[in-house]
Amino acid sequence: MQGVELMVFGIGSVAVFLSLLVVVTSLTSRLMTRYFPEAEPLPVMPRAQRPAPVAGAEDAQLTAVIAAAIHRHRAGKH
Amino acid sequence: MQGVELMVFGIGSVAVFLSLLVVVTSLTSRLMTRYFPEAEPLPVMPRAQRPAPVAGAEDAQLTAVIAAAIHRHRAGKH
Amino acid sequence: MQGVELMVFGIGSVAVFLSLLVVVTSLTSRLMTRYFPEAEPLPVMPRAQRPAPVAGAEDAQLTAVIAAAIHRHRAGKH
Amino acid sequence: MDNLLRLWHSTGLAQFEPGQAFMILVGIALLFLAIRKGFEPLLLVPIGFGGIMANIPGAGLAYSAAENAIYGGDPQVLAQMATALGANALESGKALLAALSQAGAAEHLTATRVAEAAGYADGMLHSFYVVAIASGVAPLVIFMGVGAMTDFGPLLANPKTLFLGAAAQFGIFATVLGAVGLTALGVMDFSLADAAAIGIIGGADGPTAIYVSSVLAPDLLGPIAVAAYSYMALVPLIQPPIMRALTTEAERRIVMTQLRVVSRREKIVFPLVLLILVALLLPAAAPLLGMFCFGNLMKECGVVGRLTDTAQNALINITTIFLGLSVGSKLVADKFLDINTLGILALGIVAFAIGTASGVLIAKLMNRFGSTPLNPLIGSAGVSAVPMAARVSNKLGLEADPHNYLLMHAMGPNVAGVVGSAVAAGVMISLVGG
Amino acid sequence: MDNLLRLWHSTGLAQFEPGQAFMILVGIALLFLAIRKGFEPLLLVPIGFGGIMANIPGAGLAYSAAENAIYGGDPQVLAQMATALGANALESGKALLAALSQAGAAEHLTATRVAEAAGYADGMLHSFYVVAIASGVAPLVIFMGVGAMTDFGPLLANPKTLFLGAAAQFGIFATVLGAVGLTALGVMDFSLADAAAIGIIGGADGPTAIYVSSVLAPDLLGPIAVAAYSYMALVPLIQPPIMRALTTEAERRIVMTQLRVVSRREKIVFPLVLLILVALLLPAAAPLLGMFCFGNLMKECGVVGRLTDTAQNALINITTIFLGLSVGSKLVADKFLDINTLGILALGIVAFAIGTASGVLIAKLMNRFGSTPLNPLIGSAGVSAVPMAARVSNKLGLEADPHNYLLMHAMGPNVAGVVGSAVAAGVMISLVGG
Amino acid sequence: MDNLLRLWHSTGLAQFEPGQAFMILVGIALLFLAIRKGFEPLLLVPIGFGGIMANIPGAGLAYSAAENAIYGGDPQVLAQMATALGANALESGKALLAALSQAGAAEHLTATRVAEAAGYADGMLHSFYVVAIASGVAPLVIFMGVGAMTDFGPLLANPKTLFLGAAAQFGIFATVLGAVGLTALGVMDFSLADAAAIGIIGGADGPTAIYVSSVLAPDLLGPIAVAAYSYMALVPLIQPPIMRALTTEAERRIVMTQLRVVSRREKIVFPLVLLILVALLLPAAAPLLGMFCFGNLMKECGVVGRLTDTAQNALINITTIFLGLSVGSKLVADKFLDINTLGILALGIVAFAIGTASGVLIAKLMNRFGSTPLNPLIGSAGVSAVPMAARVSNKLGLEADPHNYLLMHAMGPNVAGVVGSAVAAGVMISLVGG
Ligand code: NA
Ligand code: NA
Ligand code: NA
Repeated sequence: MQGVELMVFGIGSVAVFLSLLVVVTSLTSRLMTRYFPEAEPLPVMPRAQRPAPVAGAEDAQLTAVIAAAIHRHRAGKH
Repeated sequence: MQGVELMVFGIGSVAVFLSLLVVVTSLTSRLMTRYFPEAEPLPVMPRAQRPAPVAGAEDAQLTAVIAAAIHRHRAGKH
Repeated sequence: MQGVELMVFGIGSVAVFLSLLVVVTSLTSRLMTRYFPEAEPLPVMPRAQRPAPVAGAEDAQLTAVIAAAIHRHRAGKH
Repeated sequence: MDNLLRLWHSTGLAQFEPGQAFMILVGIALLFLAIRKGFEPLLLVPIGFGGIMANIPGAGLAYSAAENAIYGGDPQVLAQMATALGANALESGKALLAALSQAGAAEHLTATRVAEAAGYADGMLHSFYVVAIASGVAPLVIFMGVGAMTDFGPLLANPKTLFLGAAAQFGIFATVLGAVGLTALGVMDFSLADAAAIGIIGGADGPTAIYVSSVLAPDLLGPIAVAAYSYMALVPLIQPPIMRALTTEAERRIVMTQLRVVSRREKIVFPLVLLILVALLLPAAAPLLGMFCFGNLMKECGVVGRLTDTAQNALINITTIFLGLSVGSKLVADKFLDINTLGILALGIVAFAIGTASGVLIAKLMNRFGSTPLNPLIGSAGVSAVPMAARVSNKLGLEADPHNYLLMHAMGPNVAGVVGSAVAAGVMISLVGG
Repeated sequence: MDNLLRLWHSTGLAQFEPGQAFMILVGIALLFLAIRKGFEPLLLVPIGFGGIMANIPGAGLAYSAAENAIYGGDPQVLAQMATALGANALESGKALLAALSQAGAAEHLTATRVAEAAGYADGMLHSFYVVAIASGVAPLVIFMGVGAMTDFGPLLANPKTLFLGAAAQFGIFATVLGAVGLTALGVMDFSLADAAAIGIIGGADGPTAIYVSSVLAPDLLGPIAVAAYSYMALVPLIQPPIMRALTTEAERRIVMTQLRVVSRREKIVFPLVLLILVALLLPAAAPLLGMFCFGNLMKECGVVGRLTDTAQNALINITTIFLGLSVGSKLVADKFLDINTLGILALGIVAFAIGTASGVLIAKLMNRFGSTPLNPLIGSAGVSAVPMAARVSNKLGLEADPHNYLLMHAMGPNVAGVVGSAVAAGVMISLVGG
Repeated sequence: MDNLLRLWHSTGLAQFEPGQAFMILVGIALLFLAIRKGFEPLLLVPIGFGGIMANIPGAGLAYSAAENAIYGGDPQVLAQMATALGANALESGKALLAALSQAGAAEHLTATRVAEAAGYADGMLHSFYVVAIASGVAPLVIFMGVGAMTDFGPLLANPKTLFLGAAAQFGIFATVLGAVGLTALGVMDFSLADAAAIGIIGGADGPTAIYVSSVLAPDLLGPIAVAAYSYMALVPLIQPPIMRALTTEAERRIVMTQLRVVSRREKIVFPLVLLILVALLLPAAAPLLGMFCFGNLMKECGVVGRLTDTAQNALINITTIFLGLSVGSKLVADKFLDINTLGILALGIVAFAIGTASGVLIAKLMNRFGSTPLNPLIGSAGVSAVPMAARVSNKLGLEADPHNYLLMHAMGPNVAGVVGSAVAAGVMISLVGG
């Protein structure tokens, strides 16, 4: 296969593929907005997925850091 | 070795192992509470273990973020 | 090569290398402070390098966490 | 025209087989369950997606270079592969694949070199599988991370709950018997090693199941992992009816005495005690329980916070991504779609149910003959599936008495179940794999 | 005295060659551009530093054990290597290196064993290259991370912008033609596979360019990667003149209608739709687009936040470090300093310019014949180079009318350009590599 | 009954050997020191735990597949292994192990295939060792992370402190002489390469010591690493008496002039200057110092914050975990329990003491003949052990004069010591390893 053919088939394939993607995406979007409107809320990742045993420790540490930062902030250093 | 034997020896081994673990754990706990009560505090990981050279930068950034957040928070946007 | 030679050549090489480094470093520092004083500010990494799409979500979450922490902080638990 | 044909033949449409289409639907179903129903999403999203990628026709992502060469079907290459495998040069692709899977190490290497010389390469998912699972490393690293997230406090406060963790492993061994029985009856066709790997589904512990089946039955790894994670996600549906059937209202209302405080030092010493017991009695469980204890010691010792944090986050997350995709590679149609897969799914749920029942029954027994009251509902938590099973115990306790919080009491048997199934895994490997 | 001589011969000064000195300067120049000028520093800092390390004389960091043995020059070892490679024992080092690069897998292995027995080892950067790039894994992992950072919202709100992502890939294929033409004219010497790999520079997408050239033209990987990242950094300089030349003031002022809100579900379904289309039509693009879609699905599904976070941060950062150093290993003087490198740099910028122009021209066409107004400035964003190209579109829009914010509109073609060049990569691999 | 016996024989109790029990105690002792005494816990926790796991009888976690096959003791397999190794089929396990460790690459491969065909596999810790240390990659990645945490400001403000970093390396070379001497006297049995690797303990730099011994003396890696990290932890005990003995009260009170501010640019240029000096003079140090400078440049250049953050955290932590476990694998009884280990421990502390003394003495010399005052206490910081040694200098300074803060002044020689021992490592490898 030589250069010209590669160019023709190449850009052709890209165009065909992305055109199909336009069609399919538009169709999917239309179908979804009509038949599956976003009514039921999706399950959001529960906080529990983060390592539960350390969560307490982290919170405490974060609070301490924040408290210190607020203190410094109020003290007018920044 | 066939199925029945595998079952008998298998569940037997698991039971023996975990029973021993019950015994040893109970013993250890009793020994520790009696002879090594938690008097001396354990060395806690010093903050210095985190990369010291960047700590300052991080703190400053964190403080800035927090200050901004407090500001937004007070501005009543949330 | 035997022990004594290894010691002599070894410590010699280290000394020569580090002495050269002293000379070159001193020279570079002098050249830089004379000819390239720190006038133009260096480009600082733009925030955009962090994944832009999630930045909003992170900010919101951080603000929420901080607001909660402040609340707890004020409530006098710490 | 010739080029258009070539392009067409390289598309998936021209190569699609019904099995692949079906498995892509299975992958989408797993994603749906994970995303919409919240079924163990951390594993089922990568597994489901990996399953879809594995079944893309013509891409060969789940195959080794040698397999891809055989599927490629070039007659010349096939003849060379046949020679390398010591097979008849005229044999079909299917026969060559069989020859390949039974070839010794040396023939396999030669065949791989022939394939590579012909321009074929290992598929992406196959490479992930080799590095993450065939080496055994990914389940072990995940177990280290799980150890670094586990709090043995409730177990140490009440060590007898270890018996519940042992009882719930009965499901594992009963299922082995079932698998052997089905084979004896001619319904399925499982070797003893296969049966052992299938039984571990009843351990309700993903990394343990993957580790054991990577050692004892790599061909069944796909369905075993999918079954293990699916049933773990289904714990809130599978367990309650069994628990209700085996307990009386009065038993479910039993209030347990509050747990004592466990000192930092006891928590530091426990992983070492467990490790030494493993060293003395069950070396075959050393990799799994060793890494688990290592993670736990890092967490409890309090002086390597950097490492604990990484083990709990970056490292376990990276490993989970590649473990999931690697398991997905075993969902490739011509390996997954098999009557045995149905058998594995059926046996797996039986193992779960038996494990749950055994845990509850032994808890009843301990309550009857023990000195302190013990609510039988926490027995079901012994199957592990941390922390879902403990939450189920808690929920049923609250149903019976709105003030009876069992969560902390159920965490004891729950982490005992993790240890128990790792012990069971070691026993299996040492009895069957030796 | 003997020892002093030995020490002296082991220094770099005694072994320096002009090419190495020049390449170290090139490495320093890349670092300067990255640090002072902000040219894609995340990649160019590791590439530049890796390039300097690769050219340290005598260290052989970028060479394999076998290459290091040949450069070592011990006559006995050379003779053994020659035998292993089936070459004449009296041949020069250069001839042996050529024999090594053309040796089959078996001879290569034998030669490597000879080198290792003689005490030579793979250089550090060479090892990184083998693990990160030759295996194909690093660009794929980076693509997964990019997927996990990509928001397809603007594209889904206006799917027609996908046409702009397609149009901008014309630069890729035009450049292939250019490379083939230069070879036909005798100016350069590129095979068709080389030409295809060079063209991908026009895709303005680093990992895609590295992936394709690791498959089709590993020898050209160094200049191709450097060109791709350099020109991506130069987007704000390269694109504006072309955009201004091809559009009228009135066109640049066109205000586009606000984008509709895209629902969470559409965003979840899109990566699956794209993956299935790839499965049906273009299996050769499955690794790249599969990992990209996987990253995006993890982000959008919202139930695997831990994994998304790791894919966006720790994992992509680790991979970027080793990918950069590995690319740097290809900047070793005797592989990089070649007339072909100049050709690659020249063709790369032509590819960029043609891609930009095609995007703008097709956007003009779509504006003329479409029902909704479309500002041609967003066409140039179709080359990808996310998010730089979209910012350029926005900037030129604001120049023409201070109230015309095009950023969100340009993000559609911009991410379409990423998909488009991955599709083009798949087409290339399936047409040329098969 | 038969099964019970089989179970019993598979337990650790039936296979325990005294050496293993002793090494498990050593592992526990290391954990105790790390956790209770705070001895370099980031490394000693993984090393200690790895040491315990390595000595679990029957688990073979620290052995290769071939070693496990020999320890397995099946007569048929032993005979096959003997054939593969070209040894007498009737030889004992011990003789076969010796034959294995001296086998060429080809025989080793054949023996490994025999072992794998008989169902033996590499132990988990052995696999970690191969990937992390034998490849050389883990110490280099850690060195990159250390570079990304190092601030060369104090050194650049007072470059003469580099002489102190050079002086403290005298301990390394004096110890080499000691090791050679002990061998000449017949007390120990170290080759020149062994002696060089042992000397590096005096460099007080863990990754450098591991890197050098993985290149020059892999068999001694266990004791060398344990000695290096233990003595680094003991710096506050080892150094003060030497420092007090060699300095007068007046000298300890010397107040040093405040350090000038070092500009950002000087800090960016320094790693490049160092790298180029390495390129010109000492290519053998290029991997270690190259990665170190790369990490430092990433930190100082300020434009790749993502990568710096990962190099300082996730990446170095992951690597530390596996490096520690891998070092632990070298604590397996039959390799560690050797008279040479005692020699290594003794020589290591001598190296430390000589390095400390040399640093202090050269500092005294520089104070005497230099123009600016220099407190000799900062000389001991030249052994590296960052930042412990600098803190010791500071502490002794404050003891002599409560207002004399030496910390920042001591950081100069301290980081110079890191560079110095990496240079010494390069010299060793180029003189001995060539
Ligand atoms: Na379990
Ligand atoms: Na593109
Ligand atoms: Na040092």
